[in-house]
Amino acid sequence: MNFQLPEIHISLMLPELFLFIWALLIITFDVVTKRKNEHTVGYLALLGLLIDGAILSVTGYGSGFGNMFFNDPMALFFKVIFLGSAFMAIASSFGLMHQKIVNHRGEFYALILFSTVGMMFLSSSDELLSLYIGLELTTIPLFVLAAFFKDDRLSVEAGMKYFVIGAFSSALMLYGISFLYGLSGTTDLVQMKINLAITHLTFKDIGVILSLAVLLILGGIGFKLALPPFHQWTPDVYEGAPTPVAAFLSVGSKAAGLVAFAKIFINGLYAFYGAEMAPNDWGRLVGVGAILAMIIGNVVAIRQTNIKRMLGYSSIAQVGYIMIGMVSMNEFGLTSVGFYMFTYMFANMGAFAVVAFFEDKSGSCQISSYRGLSKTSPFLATSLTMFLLSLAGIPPLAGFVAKYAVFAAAINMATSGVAYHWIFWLVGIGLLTSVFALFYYVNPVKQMFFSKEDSPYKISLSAPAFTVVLIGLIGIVLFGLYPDPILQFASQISASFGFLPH
Amino acid sequence: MLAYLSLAAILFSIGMFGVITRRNVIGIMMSLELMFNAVNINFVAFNKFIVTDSLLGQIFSAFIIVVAAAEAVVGLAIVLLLYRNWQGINSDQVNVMKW
Amino acid sequence: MLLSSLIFVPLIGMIVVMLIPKDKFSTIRWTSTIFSMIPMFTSFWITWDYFFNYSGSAAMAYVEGPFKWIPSLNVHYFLGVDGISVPLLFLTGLLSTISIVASFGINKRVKEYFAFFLLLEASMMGVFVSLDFFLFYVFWEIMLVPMYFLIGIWGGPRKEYAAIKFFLYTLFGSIFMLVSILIVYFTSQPHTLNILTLIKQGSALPYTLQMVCFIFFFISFGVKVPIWPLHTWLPDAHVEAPTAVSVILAGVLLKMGTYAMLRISWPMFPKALHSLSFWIAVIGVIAIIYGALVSMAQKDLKKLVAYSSVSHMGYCMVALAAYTSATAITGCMFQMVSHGLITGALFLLVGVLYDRAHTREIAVFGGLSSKLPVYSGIMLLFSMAALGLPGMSGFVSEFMIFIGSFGVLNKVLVSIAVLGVVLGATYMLRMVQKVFLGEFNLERWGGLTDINLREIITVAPLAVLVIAIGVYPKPLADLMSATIQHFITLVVR
Amino acid sequence: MTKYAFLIPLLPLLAFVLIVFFFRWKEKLSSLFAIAMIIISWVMSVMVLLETIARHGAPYEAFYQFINLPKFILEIGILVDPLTAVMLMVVTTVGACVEVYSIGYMHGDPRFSRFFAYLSLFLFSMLGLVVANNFFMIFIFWELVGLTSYLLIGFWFEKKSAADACKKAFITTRVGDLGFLVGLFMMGFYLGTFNYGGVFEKVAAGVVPAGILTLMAIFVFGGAVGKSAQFPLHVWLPDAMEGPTPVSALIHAATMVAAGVYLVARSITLYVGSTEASLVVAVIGIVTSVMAATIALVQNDIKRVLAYSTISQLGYMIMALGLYGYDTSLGHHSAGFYAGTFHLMTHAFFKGLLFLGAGSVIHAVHTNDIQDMGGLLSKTKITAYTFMIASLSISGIFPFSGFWSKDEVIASTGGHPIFMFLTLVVAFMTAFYMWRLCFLTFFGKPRDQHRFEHAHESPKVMTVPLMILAFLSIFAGWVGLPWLSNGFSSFVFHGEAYKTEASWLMMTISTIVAGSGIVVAYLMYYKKVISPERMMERFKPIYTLLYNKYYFDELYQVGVLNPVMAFGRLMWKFDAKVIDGLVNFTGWFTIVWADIQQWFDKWIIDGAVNGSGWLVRQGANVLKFIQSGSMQFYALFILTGIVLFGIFKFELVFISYRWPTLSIIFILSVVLLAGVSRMIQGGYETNENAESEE
Repeated sequence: MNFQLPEIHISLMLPELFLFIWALLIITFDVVTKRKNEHTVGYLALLGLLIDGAILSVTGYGSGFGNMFFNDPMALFFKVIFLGSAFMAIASSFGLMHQKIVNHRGEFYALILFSTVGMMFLSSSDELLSLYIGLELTTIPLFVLAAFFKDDRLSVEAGMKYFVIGAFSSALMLYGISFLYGLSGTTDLVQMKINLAITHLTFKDIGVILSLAVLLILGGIGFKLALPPFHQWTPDVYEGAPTPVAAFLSVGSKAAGLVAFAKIFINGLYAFYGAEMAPNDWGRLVGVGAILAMIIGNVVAIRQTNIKRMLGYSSIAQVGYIMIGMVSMNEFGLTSVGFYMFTYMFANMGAFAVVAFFEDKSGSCQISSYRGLSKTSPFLATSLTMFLLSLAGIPPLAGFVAKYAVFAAAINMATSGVAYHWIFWLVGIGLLTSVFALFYYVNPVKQMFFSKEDSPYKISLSAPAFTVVLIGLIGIVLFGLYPDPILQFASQISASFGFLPH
Repeated sequence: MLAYLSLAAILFSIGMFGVITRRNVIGIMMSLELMFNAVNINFVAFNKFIVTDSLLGQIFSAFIIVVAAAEAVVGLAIVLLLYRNWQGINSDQVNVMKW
Repeated sequence: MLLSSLIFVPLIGMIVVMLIPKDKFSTIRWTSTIFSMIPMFTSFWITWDYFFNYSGSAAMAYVEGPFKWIPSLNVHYFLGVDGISVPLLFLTGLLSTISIVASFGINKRVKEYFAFFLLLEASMMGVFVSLDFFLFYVFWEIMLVPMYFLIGIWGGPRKEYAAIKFFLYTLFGSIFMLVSILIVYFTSQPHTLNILTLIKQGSALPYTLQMVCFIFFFISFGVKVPIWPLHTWLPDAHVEAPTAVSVILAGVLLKMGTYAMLRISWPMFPKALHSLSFWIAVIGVIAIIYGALVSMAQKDLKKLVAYSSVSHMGYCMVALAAYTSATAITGCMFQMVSHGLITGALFLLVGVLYDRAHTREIAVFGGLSSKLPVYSGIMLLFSMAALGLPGMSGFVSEFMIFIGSFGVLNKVLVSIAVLGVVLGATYMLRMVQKVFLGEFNLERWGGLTDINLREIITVAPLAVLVIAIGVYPKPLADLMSATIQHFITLVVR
Repeated sequence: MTKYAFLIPLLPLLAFVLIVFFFRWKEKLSSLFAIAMIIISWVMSVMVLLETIARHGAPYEAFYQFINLPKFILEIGILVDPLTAVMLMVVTTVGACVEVYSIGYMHGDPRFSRFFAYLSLFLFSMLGLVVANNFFMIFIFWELVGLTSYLLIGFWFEKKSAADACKKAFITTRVGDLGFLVGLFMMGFYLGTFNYGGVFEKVAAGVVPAGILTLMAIFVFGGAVGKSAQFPLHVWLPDAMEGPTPVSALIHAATMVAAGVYLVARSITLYVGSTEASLVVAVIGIVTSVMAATIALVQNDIKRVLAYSTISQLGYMIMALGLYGYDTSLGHHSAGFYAGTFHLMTHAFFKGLLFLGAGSVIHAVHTNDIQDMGGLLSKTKITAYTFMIASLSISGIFPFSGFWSKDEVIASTGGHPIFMFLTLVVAFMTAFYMWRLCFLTFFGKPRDQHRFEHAHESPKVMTVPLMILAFLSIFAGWVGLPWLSNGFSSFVFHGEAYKTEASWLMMTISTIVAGSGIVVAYLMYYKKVISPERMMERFKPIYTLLYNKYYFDELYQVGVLNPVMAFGRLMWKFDAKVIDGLVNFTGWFTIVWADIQQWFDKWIIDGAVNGSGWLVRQGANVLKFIQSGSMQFYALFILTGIVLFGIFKFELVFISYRWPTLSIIFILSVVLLAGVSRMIQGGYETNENAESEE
């Protein structure tokens, strides 16, 4: 037992630290100024995120705290997504400040920022302990945010459900992690991979325990991802939670889950992926999950009448598509996942933002209440249409390129050998269900455009709201027509892992 | 060591059972704590018997205790809200949103 | 630049139209007319120039690119045309402008209508000129969106159903195409999405893989054509769509399916084609007979024309099955062009009648010849063209298809297909008789007015072309002969 | 002049175009222009004929390429040989007469100009057909003839009968064209060319196997059957008289029906090459002839009688041509070809005359029914006399032109006793019914006094053409006098010229037969020695059968039209319901599936499955249960998931590339699509319900 103080490299953690401090400042500011101006805090939070983005851009790669904190392209890429989704969530929540949240504005924003910090921390950790901490730091503020409307039964119910299921699944995951720790003797992911391979070669009979660990961890992360069969909280929580929070959940939290998944399963358990490791092969399990996700998400969404629930189911389905990219673990798989998540951020945040503005004005989330919106608020209607079409994967919007990339990765893997032919099933079901998906995605479009009478609501957008919608639109159009920079950036993720086939 | 692991497994199972069957939300939270503690036992046992050259497992369990406490705080707050809105903390009531 | 302008001028037009204030109807109309006329004249010029300078060889003309577009996905911006695509470009340019002029009567949400229409034109042009799979797919899909809105907003009583049905069917087909594209992409060495390169390599693929890809492509293109069991979107979409959109649907969209078969799946998977050609012919023959029989039972004028499209595209499928015969393939191209012209005109004319009478039911009319002589004359002309009367383009194409496929396919099968000629005459004449001949109901239809000048202007070019091709088809055949020769060498590998 | 023969068809086309686009509003100009054009054509035809005679029948050919494909060249061209020259002459002559006649007949019609436009188009088509130099081109004009006949028969489209008749004519002939088309495909496939010269050369050289040649010849003959109204496609011709009478004259005399005979004559080489095909042709010819003649015996409509007489005469020609092919293929010498073409020519003149005369009569009394006429001789002298000249000619009375040609037809049956007998029977019947017509129309007492009073002779423009045609009816046949060494037979021939010889015996027999026919008619309808009513009573069943034209129309209605229409409706139903069928199946399937679920899980009690749902809706209902809203249930579900995943160890078997699987995918995808479309349809139809359910 010889201790050696590791190099710290605190500058690597600068964005997280800054954001943390900024969040604290916001709470303080809110208390100090006695909540005079309803929007000041919000603008401050946005400012903080912008500054943080600037800091992020100058933070380099490298590792600190004895490999517990590790900045790699993946971390950087996903941090951009976290910041972006937090920015859009905050910007689209200005309408709430007006009526529903009067007394806790500072906390609201600060909690979002805290959660963002947790996500960023999570994406930088290369070690199970810090990963767990990051995950919890992400989740706990979200419990609170989900239940933020204290007098609204639905919101409280959402918070309660989210809390119970979240804690339950995190316990499951911890249990799994403890087995991994026991099998490998370390929590460092890279070291763990090596140790596990050695133990596996030495003792053939650890398979059962390992399988158990994999299953339990899958359960824990599947909760974050809303991957069936761990998905059921999603629609309920989305429906009950404040709309911007639901948006943030659907993008930020999901991206965090993806990072954790990539870290543990791809970086850590990669050796146990593949045909030769059939008993411990987690790829097919995830594949089945993805299939369930696409079927359940797309089919159930068809019957929804509440647009937030519909988007909830749609997000379940989207996870299915993302997971297709994840299980096709070639050089392109992670790239496509990264790119998918990136475009998904724009489209989904945009769609939720529009829903939020509409809800602020009309108080309704029913799809039928969107009737005739294209005549009174053409910009909003057109934007929502484009977001939904992007989610459905219609070219030339970014969602299409993302889907294309995911399926390309999958087919590349599937054609690479007979052992991977099962991936064809994923592709087939993914594509088929994407046809079903179109049906519910165009349902609001139909209401907005095809109806004869005018909508009773005329929605004028405030500046931040307009910004959010515009960012979303630019994102899906620009990265649909010119996705190359992002794809290049995303391709560094798998390059940084460096051990994938081909 | 097997004994420790078995204990942990039993505790964990009891916790899971409790989460699924308890009707009282407080009971559910207690069951959750049981599950966390089972994990802690696991970590400590592994640290004691297998990975003897570092204290990582014990540190991990310390962190878990802290996080679990934080979670309990948030959880109890939400339970309070629940009580305020439903005048009760029966988990079966909380199913307004479904389908 | 020429080919790019075909795509981008309508797009610019769309943006310009969107910037015009929405109550300036006539400005919007004329702006979009001008922006659709530019590509029309460009496509005319391309046809002219191609005929004199490039038609001697099968090489792609006016090639642009390949420029790198998305290097990470190996996607390029690559355009070019040959003898197969030039006539269809011509058709697209012409029909788009005609349709836009024909939709001057639209006065509900005018701005959106024309913006969508220009987007539609751009995507159709894109499909016919792109030589990169990704690009091709993108245009193929983009087109669905304006089409969905055009049917859904400006359509008839069951518009929503028709629109979503069209959308879902085509999307359903497209996913098969996507899978095949990716499979082909990853089996090529080095990986490429260049259609021309893939065609060269395609025949080297293993038989089973060819089969898979071929069938997948066949389904996806077949939905557009539409081949027989996948045709049920067509009557709904055609009937519910506004007139001009029906014209585009019948005139251009259906051709995209057969065009894609000629361009992509046929030369790329020759082995699969050899084994399946008989079944393709069977599907074609079924479509011919089935479409004709169903048209015969129709009570709605537009539905009759719609089902006749199923029948007419069946001829194309028969010709495509007889892929070794240059005559049949030329006939197929002729049929595509002539069906575009004839059916387009028929839809326009049905629209003219509908605008006045507000009904399309065959049974309520009768004896219109006496009150609307010019209209009836023009309608009669196109009906005759549709049933394959010599001297008009439909005859030339049908004749070539039959004579080409007779030597290659099962002779009994082709003879059955010839029955379609009689059935075609039957349903067309039945319609003409019920609507235009017989006694005129003066009380009910006394107020009908004859076709006006704008409407005549929209159908006149079509009539001229139909007769011109029917009387002197040689230039059109020469235009594509080299390409088709090359095509034959590709499919017979 | 022959070089410019292509102008002969083009001039009427010019007339058509100019009238339609420019002269439409000026009736006088339209009609005069059309007539001027056809007269110029006629002049040119005469010159072409003379030049051809001067060339001793050497053919002249010129063409341009219509379309050229690697293995195939389609061309458009002209071929002037004796047959063509004669036909040009006949068509333009009759055409010119008819057009002039129409000025009078159509006077006052609201669509006067249009009528002349159509007539010009009709003549253009027919002349084009005649000058064609290949089978492809003949087919083009063949169809155009069909179109224009459609327009002309349906000229008075307000009448339902006219509208029906024109459709019937077009579709019936189209059925025949189907055969022609298939014959063409075979020609194209086996011979690789459509040019007359090329085809005949190759056929003569024996390129084609005998069976194929027979099939080809029969298919080509199918076209002639349709156009020349041969059995069993003769039903359209009698109805075609719904058109204006000049049109009937044109159709029956020179244009449409002549086209079929012309086609057979033109492609006679095919029949010479195939004994069986010729036999078919000959048999169809004689059957048609007898059948039509018998029907004509009892009809009361003047134009209908004439129509059946046309069918009968056409059967003659066809039979003659068929017998020629039969005899020649067996190496015998035959007059058939010469007889057929000769009769075609003479028939054109006297049948044209008959129809124009009938038109004149109708113009006078405004009825078609001969029962309402009688004694018109005194009122309409020119019409009556010319009509009777034509009747004598068609009956084959010396020395009218019909005599000479009919004589040759009978001569061509030499060596075939049955044919000869039937031919003579037909000749007898022809004489009988023609003169029945004459006696009932022009002689005796007027049976409808009112009509008789108002009857009047037609104007000059109508009678002059009658007289011209009467002249031709008498003398046109003289070009084929058996004593002429350079007569018709040495001009129009196939292979080697037929040496005509006057067979006195034949002439005598045929004259006696024809004469006896006239005498019987005279006895029955003029002298009333034999009562027609008694005959009618005695042979009641036969009379009814004949009067109803052997029930062909009804047979086709019941046997062909109704089934096709019913089938079409069935198909449409199928189209609408195929989806339903598939969907019902999937619905049934999902219900079963849901039952299993029910058994599997006791919580599903009701609501989830009530049998109404479809695939997706059912699936959604099951999922509805899963999404129960209880968080503890969610936790349980998570656990269950983990356990199930644990159990999930079996290998997924991916489809191997085999193609039964693929076809299953194809079918499944169709089913799925159907299901989806059905579902969304249901969604739209029950949208209101669905929303109120929630």
